[in-house]
Amino acid sequence: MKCAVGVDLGSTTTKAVILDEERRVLGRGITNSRSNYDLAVDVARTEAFVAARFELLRRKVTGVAGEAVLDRLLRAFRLEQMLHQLGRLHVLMEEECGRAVPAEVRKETAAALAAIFRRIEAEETDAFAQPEAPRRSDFFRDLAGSAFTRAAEAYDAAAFDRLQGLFDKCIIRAENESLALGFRDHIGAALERIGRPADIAPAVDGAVNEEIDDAATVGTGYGRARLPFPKEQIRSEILCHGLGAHALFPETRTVLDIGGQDTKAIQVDARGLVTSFQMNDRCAAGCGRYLGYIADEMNLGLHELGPLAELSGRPTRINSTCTVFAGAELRDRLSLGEKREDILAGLHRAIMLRAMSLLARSGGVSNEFTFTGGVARNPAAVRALRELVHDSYGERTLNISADSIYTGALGAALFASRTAE
Amino acid sequence: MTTAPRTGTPADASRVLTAGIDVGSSAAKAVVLASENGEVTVLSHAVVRIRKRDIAAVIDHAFTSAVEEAGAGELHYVASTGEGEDIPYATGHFYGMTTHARGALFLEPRARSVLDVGALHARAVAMDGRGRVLSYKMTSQCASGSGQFLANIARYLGVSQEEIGPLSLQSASPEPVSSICAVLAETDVINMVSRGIKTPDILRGIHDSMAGRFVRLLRSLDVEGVTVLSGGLAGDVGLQAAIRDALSKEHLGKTAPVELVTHPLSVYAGALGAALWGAFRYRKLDLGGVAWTAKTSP
Amino acid sequence: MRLQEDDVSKRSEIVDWALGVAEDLDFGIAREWIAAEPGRRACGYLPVYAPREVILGSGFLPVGIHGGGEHLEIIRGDAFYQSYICHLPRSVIELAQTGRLDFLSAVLFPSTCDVIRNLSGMWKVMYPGVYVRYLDLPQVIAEETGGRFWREQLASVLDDLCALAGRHAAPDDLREAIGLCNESRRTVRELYAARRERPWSIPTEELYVLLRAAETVPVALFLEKARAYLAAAEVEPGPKKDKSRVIVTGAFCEQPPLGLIKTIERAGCYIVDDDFLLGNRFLTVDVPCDGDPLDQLARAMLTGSVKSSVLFESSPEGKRRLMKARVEAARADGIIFAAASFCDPALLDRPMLRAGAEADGIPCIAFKFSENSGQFQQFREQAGTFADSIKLWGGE
Amino acid sequence: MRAASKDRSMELQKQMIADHYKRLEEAPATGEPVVYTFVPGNLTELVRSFGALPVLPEINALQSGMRGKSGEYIAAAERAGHSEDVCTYVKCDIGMLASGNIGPTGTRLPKPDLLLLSYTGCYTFMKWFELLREQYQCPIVFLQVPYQGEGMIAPEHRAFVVKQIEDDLIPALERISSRKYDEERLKDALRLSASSEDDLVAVLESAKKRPSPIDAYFGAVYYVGPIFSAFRGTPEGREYYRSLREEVEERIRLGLGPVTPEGPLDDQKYRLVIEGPPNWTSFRQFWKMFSDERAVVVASTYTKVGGVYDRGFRHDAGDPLGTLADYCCGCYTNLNLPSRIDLLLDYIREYEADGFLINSVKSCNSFSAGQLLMLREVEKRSGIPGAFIESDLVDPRYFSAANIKNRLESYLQMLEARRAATP
Repeated sequence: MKCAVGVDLGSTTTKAVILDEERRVLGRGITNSRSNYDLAVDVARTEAFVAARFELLRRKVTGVAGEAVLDRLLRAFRLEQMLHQLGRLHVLMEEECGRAVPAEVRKETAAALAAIFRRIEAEETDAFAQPEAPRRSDFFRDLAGSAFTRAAEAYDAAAFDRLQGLFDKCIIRAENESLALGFRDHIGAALERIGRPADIAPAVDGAVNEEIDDAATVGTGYGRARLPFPKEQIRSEILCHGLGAHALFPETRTVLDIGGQDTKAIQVDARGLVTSFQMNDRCAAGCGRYLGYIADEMNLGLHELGPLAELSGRPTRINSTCTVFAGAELRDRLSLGEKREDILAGLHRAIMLRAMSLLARSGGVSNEFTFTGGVARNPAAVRALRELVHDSYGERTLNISADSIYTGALGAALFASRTAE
Repeated sequence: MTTAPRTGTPADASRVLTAGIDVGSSAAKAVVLASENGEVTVLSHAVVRIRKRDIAAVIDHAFTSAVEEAGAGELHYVASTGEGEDIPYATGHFYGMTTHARGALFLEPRARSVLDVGALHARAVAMDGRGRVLSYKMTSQCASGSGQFLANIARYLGVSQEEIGPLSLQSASPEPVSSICAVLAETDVINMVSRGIKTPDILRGIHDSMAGRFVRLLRSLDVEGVTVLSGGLAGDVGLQAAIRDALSKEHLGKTAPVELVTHPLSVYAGALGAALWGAFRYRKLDLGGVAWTAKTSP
Repeated sequence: MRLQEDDVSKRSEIVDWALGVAEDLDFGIAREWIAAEPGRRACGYLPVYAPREVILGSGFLPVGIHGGGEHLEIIRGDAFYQSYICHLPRSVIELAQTGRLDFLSAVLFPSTCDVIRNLSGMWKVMYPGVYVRYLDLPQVIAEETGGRFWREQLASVLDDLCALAGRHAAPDDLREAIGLCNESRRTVRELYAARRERPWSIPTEELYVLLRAAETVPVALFLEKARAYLAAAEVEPGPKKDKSRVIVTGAFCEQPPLGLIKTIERAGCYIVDDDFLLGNRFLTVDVPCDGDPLDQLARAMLTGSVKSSVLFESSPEGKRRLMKARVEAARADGIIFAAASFCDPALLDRPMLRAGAEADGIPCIAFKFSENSGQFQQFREQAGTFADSIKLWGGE
Repeated sequence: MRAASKDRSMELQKQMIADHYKRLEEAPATGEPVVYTFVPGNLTELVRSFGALPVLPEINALQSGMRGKSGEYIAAAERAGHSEDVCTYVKCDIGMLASGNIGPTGTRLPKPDLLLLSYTGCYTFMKWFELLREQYQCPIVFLQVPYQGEGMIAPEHRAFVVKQIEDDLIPALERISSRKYDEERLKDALRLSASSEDDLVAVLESAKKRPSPIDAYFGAVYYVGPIFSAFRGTPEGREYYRSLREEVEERIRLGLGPVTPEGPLDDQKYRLVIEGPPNWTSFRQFWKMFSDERAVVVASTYTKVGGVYDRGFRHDAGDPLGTLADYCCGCYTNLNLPSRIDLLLDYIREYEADGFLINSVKSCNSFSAGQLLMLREVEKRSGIPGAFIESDLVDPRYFSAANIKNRLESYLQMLEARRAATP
């Protein structure tokens, strides 16, 4: 089948969206942009095509088999991918251990590594065994990172620092290798793992062989200039976010997108065409990365921040929105005995205050309003935004889609599907 | 711990024991000094990293370990500096630039300025031959070029704090960092990696951009002669080299180029300065008695 | 003895009252005053100087708009200004956009700088219902040119306001207003003199909130509170501390957060002279109540206005000599140049003033703040180091 | 053929400037008095009628910016205690002074015999000359020029300026030149001014044609050079504008567009109106961003800072001092915000622009404070979206090419999408 692909190469994450001929979303893929854009694009596309094939599979077997079976297959597939990556990371760290770790502690370090990776693999397999999959990060770096740190804490400080050092060194290498993570690479093993249920096995084999032809691709986002596409296949992220938000919520007239290092306020008309926009300049204060620093500072996953802030009774007033100072301010206030959740709530509000002035500059919130970008997944950020918009513009419909992080890529895919015609 | 009432005079009044406690944003440092007819000896020094722990506890830890190592049963003056304003057992507080100037002068008598670089601040202080602050300049409320920023990049590159300096020294062709904002600069760095720039060149690029800022600070003070690098980043040999290069390139100093020196105790410059000023005040105000005795410690 | 306790409690009462008024972003007292009688109106003015006499003389309550301070959260205001423009106009617009200035039927924008000048045009666009007037202060001091020009300005403002109030401009109303303003300026001078003599008994954070309150309440009410405060400060002097005496200058338009004033005085300094809210003592002389009041006001402006960054310095030595004169008058040990970030008047003047001061061997430091600065560590370090050096080397 | 015809006026301008700076260098020897003054409200005809030579610090500053010198000059001024927050023209000028006062053509600039402040539509000018007075210890004449706060020149304000010219300026010029005020010489100069002004307006308004034969921003900053600086009311000035007008009329005849640094721009995709001064340190790079997208500027407000001639004002020999007063009060940054908004709206309509863009410079609050409201008002009243970009006059640290390019591209793609959607 013919399909259109949109790629959004952001400063922290890279997203891909695939549309079928009816411009229905066939698959989405995301990865952290890491330090190799071409690779990031490949990974995101691969992920999107994996999702696309699962979607095709789903369309085939609905009626024949239940959703549950497919979900299980998908989780099995993710597990296979994860184990594959962990295996590679382990190898890299063993090599580095042999190279960098002083001889006298090399053996014990290697042993510790083996034990830690055994433990992580066990954890992953157990997690798979659970009926419910917990909400977790999309990125191998985060998943492996938190699991590794948890396991490494069992060792004394010196060993811990050594292990953590090895991890920091090798994770970037692991990320920058192109590993075989495609549908065809792991679907077989995944199918075995769930015991080849008769009601989907044939369909799966079908899906493996199904041809998907990406007729047209359009790229956008912070790094779009680096995409190996001709000029006419590149669109400004402003236009893509406008069109994408319009596709998700046709009544939208205002779009706020908070990405890793830029914030955009966009006004669109009834056709999804951008009528005005504002974006931050020169300084990343109040952007998504800000929360990244806070998460690092607190040793939390990015996705854990919001829920914690939600517990706050009275948010602290935060002064500096300089991303790098955020960590310091957090420490100061903690030492003053302020509650973690109150400070976090304050930080979320501070970010949204910055966004509010961009919104106002772009023309305010006169009508239905859509919040997109990575930060839109954060409940505390959404709450702060909801309050502020209500206070300054009155009752407004605020749309947030679970897939809002894909809005730019969706817009790009829509542009692609137009050029395809 | 509480301040003891000043009772009697110590056995040997000519020998004054003082402690200096310097509380920074990432670590607390403490020193104990003995000064006797003009002779100053460093009896002990201790540094404890804060690492998300209760600061008061960290301070006590640094102070008590310094005192124990010095084997000091009593102190005539406990001087705080940096964030240490509220230490209950401190006799007096001196502000950061006052103490870094004095401490730097103690470590390097030829010094007429000090460059104090910490996790979140950088400041240049010019002083006279007695450690009196003549002028200063500090970076603004933006973390660009701060130690924290360097630490984040290093973490991303998988380089440990200790490795930063040595790696940076290996750089053949440093890669300039353009952005003003630390976060945007971080993206620059990510792009560098994607363009296959070597880690040493990236680190040196950052060191150079930091050095550029610091030298501009020094330049704005028109400093001459010798400057001491103090604060948390004083030990970073890559940064030292970058600053030396920048100093020679910028032709700082009207007669001879400004010379950057470091000292194994550079990290303690603030604490040393506080302890020295403590002794100075103890004599100037003729306080007599002791400010603190081991009996009153926890 | 009893009396003394009363005075002590009286003093803290006054300070609490002043703090409440100074931080009241809804201008409650001004609103009450208007509501008290039908037909009452208020006329706002921005820093630095506006002729309160003319406002009072046309029956309006003068209300100084000195920004939203540290407690106002800026949501709409930032949308009107780029990052490189000072903070005051953002918070002023925030106040207006949140309806907090809707009780003003007129607003005057003096020629303090281009930002406030352009704000007058923005006001015309955004609030067509309000009387908006840009007021060019006289920059040339000859009677024939500057004098005539300023008199024309005053006359037209007076006529416009009177027309707005549906009354005729009466010289006697204006004379009465002049008398009241003379009285108020004398009291401000007294307060400053008292602090200069006994800075330990009149902390600047108290003096400041009292004068900040004065900007938005009827003159009589201010006079009552100020006199009571002076009396109380006499009786209850407070402990004298070993601190250095400093002049804080450069904060005449956008006002420093109270926390900054406290920080400076807690870091070992007594502020013995400043230019906060400079408009309230912009005229250094009493304006004669006889003769033609507008002539008198114009003449006082030409001959008796304080040296400041908003008026052209006609004397070639003026900038170089100014700080030495102020230091001697206040018997200060040093100068803190505290300017609002991106404040053209203060920051463009600073190199001239500082060069002059340092040529006379006066210790100086300089930093920038904004009305909503929340972290004072940098200021504490600098003021503290300044105080340290005077503490350690004082008397040399 | 195009190159040749283009060159003539450029050559003339080059020559005029070279001669002028040469003459300035020799002034201390020849004894010709030197008057420093600013572009807006400059009284060139009057100054020259006393045989004095004008020096315009802003022009020197922007030239330093274009020659890549401003960075070091600004750094020098900031080392001397000037804040990073304030106008970079001032710091560039003071830094240049500290570095030997070598002008744009490599010749040394003479000390002023008089600092003539004849415009107060920019607050910074007042401080600039207070600062220069500290350096030069020379007399200042300060003419207060009332702002058009009420959107018009009040008769008493006009009279106020005339009186200052009579009482303060003319005597001062007589002192430094030891010449008597000669009204006939002034009138002759004013006649020359008026004719150059006619030609300039014809050139600027040629942008109403399609394709536009000129770029009314990047190109026009060169066109206004002579009339905004030392050459208004001079024969060589008039000569320049005559030949410039001929060249432009020739281009109209041939249906040609302007020649940009990237070559001719005949096929024009977007017609834009621009508010605010350009960035000088990356001037060509900035221009290229527009020409790459085939965008031509058809009208700009910056080319009116030295006089809003296209709204009808001409220097009038019939009322020499009155016309000078009107001129001072009438310059663009002396107009209040509502008037500036109206002017932008008129330009968008008269020049049939597809869009408008505000280049907001950090240095100049006189321009920049309020531009975000202007943006909103013009969008609301014209129904055309605007773009907003931030840079600076001569501070290389404040030109972020990537950001500006991204904004401009997004904006033009947006205009294109709207155009495609609305038949």
